[in-house]
Amino acid sequence: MDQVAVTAFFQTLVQGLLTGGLYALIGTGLSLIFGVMRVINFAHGDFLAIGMFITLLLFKTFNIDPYLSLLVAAPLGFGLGYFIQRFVLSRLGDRLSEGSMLATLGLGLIISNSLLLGFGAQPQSINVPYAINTFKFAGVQVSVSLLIAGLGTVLAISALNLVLYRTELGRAIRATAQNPLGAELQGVKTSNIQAIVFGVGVSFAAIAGVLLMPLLYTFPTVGENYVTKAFIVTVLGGLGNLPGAIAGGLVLGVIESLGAFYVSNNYRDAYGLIAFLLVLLLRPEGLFGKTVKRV
Amino acid sequence: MRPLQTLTALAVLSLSLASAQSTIKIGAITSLSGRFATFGAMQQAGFKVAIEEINAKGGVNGQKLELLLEDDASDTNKALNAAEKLVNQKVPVVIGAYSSGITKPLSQYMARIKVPLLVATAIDETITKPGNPYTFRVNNQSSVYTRSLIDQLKKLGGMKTAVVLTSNDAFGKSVLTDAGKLLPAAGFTVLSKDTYDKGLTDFRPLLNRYRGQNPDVVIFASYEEDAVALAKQIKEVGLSPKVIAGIATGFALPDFLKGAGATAENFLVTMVWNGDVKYPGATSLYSRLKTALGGEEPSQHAAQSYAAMLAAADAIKRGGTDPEKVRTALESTRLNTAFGPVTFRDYAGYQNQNSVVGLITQVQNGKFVTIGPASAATGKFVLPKR
Amino acid sequence: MTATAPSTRSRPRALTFGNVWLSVALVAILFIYPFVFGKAMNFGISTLLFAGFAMSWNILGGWAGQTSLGHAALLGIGAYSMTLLATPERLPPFLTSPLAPWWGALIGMVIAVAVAAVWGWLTFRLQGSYFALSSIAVALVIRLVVINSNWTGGAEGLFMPDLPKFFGFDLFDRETEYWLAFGFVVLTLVITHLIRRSRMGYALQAVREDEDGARALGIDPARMKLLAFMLSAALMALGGSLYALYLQAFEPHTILELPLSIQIALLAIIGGRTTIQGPLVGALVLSIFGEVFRNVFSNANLLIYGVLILLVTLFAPQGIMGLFNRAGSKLGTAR
Amino acid sequence: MTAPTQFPELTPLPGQPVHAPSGPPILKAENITVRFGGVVAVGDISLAVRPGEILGLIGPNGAGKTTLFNALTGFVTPSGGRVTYNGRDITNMQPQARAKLGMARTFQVERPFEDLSVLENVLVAAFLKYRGTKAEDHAYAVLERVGLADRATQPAAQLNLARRRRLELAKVLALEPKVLFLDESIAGLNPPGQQEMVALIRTLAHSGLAIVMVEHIMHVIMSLSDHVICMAFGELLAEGDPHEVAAHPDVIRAYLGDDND
Repeated sequence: MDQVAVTAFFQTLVQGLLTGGLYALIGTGLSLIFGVMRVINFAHGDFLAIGMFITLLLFKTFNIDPYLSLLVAAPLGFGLGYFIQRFVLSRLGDRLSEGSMLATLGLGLIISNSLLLGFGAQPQSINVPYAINTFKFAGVQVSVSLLIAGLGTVLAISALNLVLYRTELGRAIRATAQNPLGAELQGVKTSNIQAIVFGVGVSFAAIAGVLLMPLLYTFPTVGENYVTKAFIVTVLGGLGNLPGAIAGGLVLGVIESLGAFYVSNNYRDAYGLIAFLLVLLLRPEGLFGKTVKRV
Repeated sequence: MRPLQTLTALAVLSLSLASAQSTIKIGAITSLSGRFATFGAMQQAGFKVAIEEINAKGGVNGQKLELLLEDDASDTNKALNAAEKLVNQKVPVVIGAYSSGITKPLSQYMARIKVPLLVATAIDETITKPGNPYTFRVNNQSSVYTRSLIDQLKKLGGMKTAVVLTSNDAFGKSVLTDAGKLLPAAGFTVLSKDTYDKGLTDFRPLLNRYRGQNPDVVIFASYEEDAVALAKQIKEVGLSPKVIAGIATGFALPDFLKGAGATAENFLVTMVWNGDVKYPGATSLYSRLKTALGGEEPSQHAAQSYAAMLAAADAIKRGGTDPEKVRTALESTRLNTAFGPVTFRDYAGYQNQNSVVGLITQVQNGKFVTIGPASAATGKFVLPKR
Repeated sequence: MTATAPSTRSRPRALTFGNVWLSVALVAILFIYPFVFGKAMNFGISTLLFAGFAMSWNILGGWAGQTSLGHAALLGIGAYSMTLLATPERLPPFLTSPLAPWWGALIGMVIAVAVAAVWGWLTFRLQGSYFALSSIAVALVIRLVVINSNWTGGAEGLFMPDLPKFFGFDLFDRETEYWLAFGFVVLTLVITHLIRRSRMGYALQAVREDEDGARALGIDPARMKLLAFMLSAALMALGGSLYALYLQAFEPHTILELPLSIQIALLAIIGGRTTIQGPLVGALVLSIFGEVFRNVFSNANLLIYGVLILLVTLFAPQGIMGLFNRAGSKLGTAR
Repeated sequence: MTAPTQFPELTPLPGQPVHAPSGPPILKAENITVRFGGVVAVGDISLAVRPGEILGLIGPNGAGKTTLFNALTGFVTPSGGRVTYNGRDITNMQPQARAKLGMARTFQVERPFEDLSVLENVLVAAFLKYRGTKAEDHAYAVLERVGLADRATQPAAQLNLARRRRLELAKVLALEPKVLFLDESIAGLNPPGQQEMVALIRTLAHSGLAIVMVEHIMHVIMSLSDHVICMAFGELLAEGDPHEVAAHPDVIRAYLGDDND
């Protein structure tokens, strides 16, 4: 393998890993929500779109740097998620799991069409000066914002892990995940925990939106593209399995990247979909799952 | 008409009140909402400007023109419902719709009920090839873009290799097949041909491969929203061929310039109309479209719709308001408009197709400058700084 | 405890065809539609077709309780099979002359049933949201194959060739298409009523309510879900062929997309998925609503659609028909 | 050894002679073991039941009775051992196939089809052997037999505990099984309800049904069972004639706990 081919390989691999990191961030939010509440959030892509539009709005009106708008988007996402679970989805009571699929479908339509009414349909993006400079390292050229996105992903996920495994709240969340009734008996207000978890899940989607904004463009129905990716990632990693979602995201990013580079780009989405189906059928607990089979 | 039918027809079919008989009604269908809403707004502006111009000159045969504009919400079924509603309101001709996917079923329906359809923006080859006697197209078919681009590349000379990346919708696929045929004929070796699916946002792996292949020319045909991502990622990946060419749709939108900013510099973009093109009345049309869009930059789709409305009015002037007569009148249209000449001819397997000159523009410090063909050019090709 | 002789005469009946009178009333309305709204045939045909799609979806989604978000693929199989087999240039090698559309439609149904059999066999071990997820993936894979294969017209899709007459009727005449669509709706309605009264109907409802409970009573859940899926697929393919006739030109981006699958599912769910007439009522209400407000609300149409879905899921899980039942109507439950 | 402790006074039941089971066992289970990961839920249990025989299965909570039940009825595949039905090996057979053969079971926690009416719940079962209105007639007859005929059109969700128990039994009877597994179908009923259920079970046994019963109410087990198996911690503790087993010191210790712990 001559020098050019090697760098091209690493270039594609690194980009695959970084894009995979973003897929992981989106997937982690979805997997967390499923893990604790067995709820598949079909509006997850639209929450990501909200993150993107918040960044767009702040940048266009107040000229706030996109990464600064993280400080606005993350809490706003959390608040929105908390509100939706606490006052909307919780009314589903014991019909939560299959009822939530339809409720979140409806929510997704509401969000995307409100954005359409508010911002219009045309694709918008932001021109941040540093967005196009690239970071060169041993021939591999990677855009700064993609690196920042990767960094952001690592920070967000490690923060989540810190909360989950080091804090009282984390223990309550894991208890609710394993056995809501048991947790309730131990004095854990599960309805509150579920709202917090949904909030965290949505804020993760919003964070991913903020990190994606400088890299790409947004339009109100952009959520559609990301929701299938988020499903693939969570299932690859095993529904409800957070480390699995991270690994699933990276695997998907690399498969798509290398697949497009070496095989063909025409069937690019197919690689992820086929992997998704195989895992769903052969190992529903996911490639890295050790949790009990959820069939 | 039996009272029951009039009442119910009104109740279900249209909420807009039947206007006074003094005006001539022209039907139009476009996507004022949904995915294609941006282009729908452009078409609406073009229609509005054309109708104002015609009515200012006394309308047609002494009667004012009235536009019945229906929104298809970027949905095929709604477009067919809209068409039926317009036909029931006795419009002699219908203009629309924006996208090929919606226009194709529409053209089949209009042919069945024998009312002429004037297509202004849909570029799919199959709309007029084989087409049908009732479908007329003002705008060009997609192969015009590819052929005019490749002719221009040949003229510029000094380029041997090319890669082509297109969206996997009808437009993208036809550009891919045309380029595959025309590039070798023009002396180019095609290093690779790829398509991508709607919603893909990460082109880096492909652009990496192209960087390795180091082509002289990179040709893109994109979905509306992907042009900006492509421009940014080309810079990011460090792909710098002699010429980067974007074919119409996403690249021909003013939003592309705004979104891509500096990364779009020196892009060649094919379109069929531009504000600075040397056609009579073009600059005045540009400013009128701009005001109609509330200060937004008009795209070629606005100009195309403007020309379509003029052609419809002209046909009604000569043929009256009976759909069949308007159809025969359309066949003998000889019009010169600020968008360019409008004549519907049958040639090379096409039927009722207006042959439009493909323009080549280059993005020079943030604006589209027409550099080809010579008759319409107002600027020169600039080699990008390496 | 004395076992009294079962008084067959007056005892309550479970095995009924469900609320037949409600169905007769709805069908009557659809029957007189062309005579009253003779000019609004496009609207009539598309409404009927979507009502048929929703009811076909409901056989799997409502009766077997398996929410599929990939039914557009089955609809596409019907449309593509009929059109490809009728287009001279695109005939498969073993065919010398183009097939009449009714044979094409029939073959489309057979293919759809075969696809459903494999698809169902693969995914029915999964429950609830798992199945919905896998149905999205399977439908997207089918879409990608159609887009990237030239035989199926790739991304440009297909134009409907000229077709022979159907018992003397021109298939492209809107009148004929209306009555074909009307027949499709009546067929799906009758089949749903038959299921309601049959062993299969009760087995499906048992599987929907509690798979293990059903197993204990000798019912094989996977087999029943498969049966429902294959029946639903056959009807979807039939409807798909009629839809192809109606559109006369279609491409993957119009009839194989995820939003279409979601729209069909939501029509049934908003109408009332565990009822017989729910999907039909849902399709009628939402189509009329969509058309009347098409120009008025523009983008808000889908927004209102979203709000409607949310409200139905939260407060009326049985959908519009559910409210109709709960209102203790004298007409009897629509179940 | 302290004096054998006396059981609480058995409520007198009409002294029906225990029916004499006859013929070869219809269902035989040999060394059934069920392991979940490291835990041995059921360790090497063998049993056989003949037509007309009632086999009582007793043991403290968590003894593995329901797991054994699930293994015998196919809801759990045993890690070891064999189950035969009329000599045919059905160890790995699916529950639905076993139901067709003539094995039926009730669930400890009732599982009515909530949305369906009482009659429809039983109708689902009746469809195993009957078609069309004959199935409905059969279902209605079974409802009358268990005394739920008056509630035929009521949705199952609205039944109280006792009636849900009867519905479970009705659904099972509608299958016209040859072997019947009853998982605590008497517990929680008021005394008259219990008497009726016991009488019904007795008539079923008389009609040649082989019955395997899990129950906690000692006097019911004692009066009904021809043979009793007592399990504790997944192991066989004692087996044999009901009164012998009831007096067996290990059984008493398992149930009532040791004097010194």
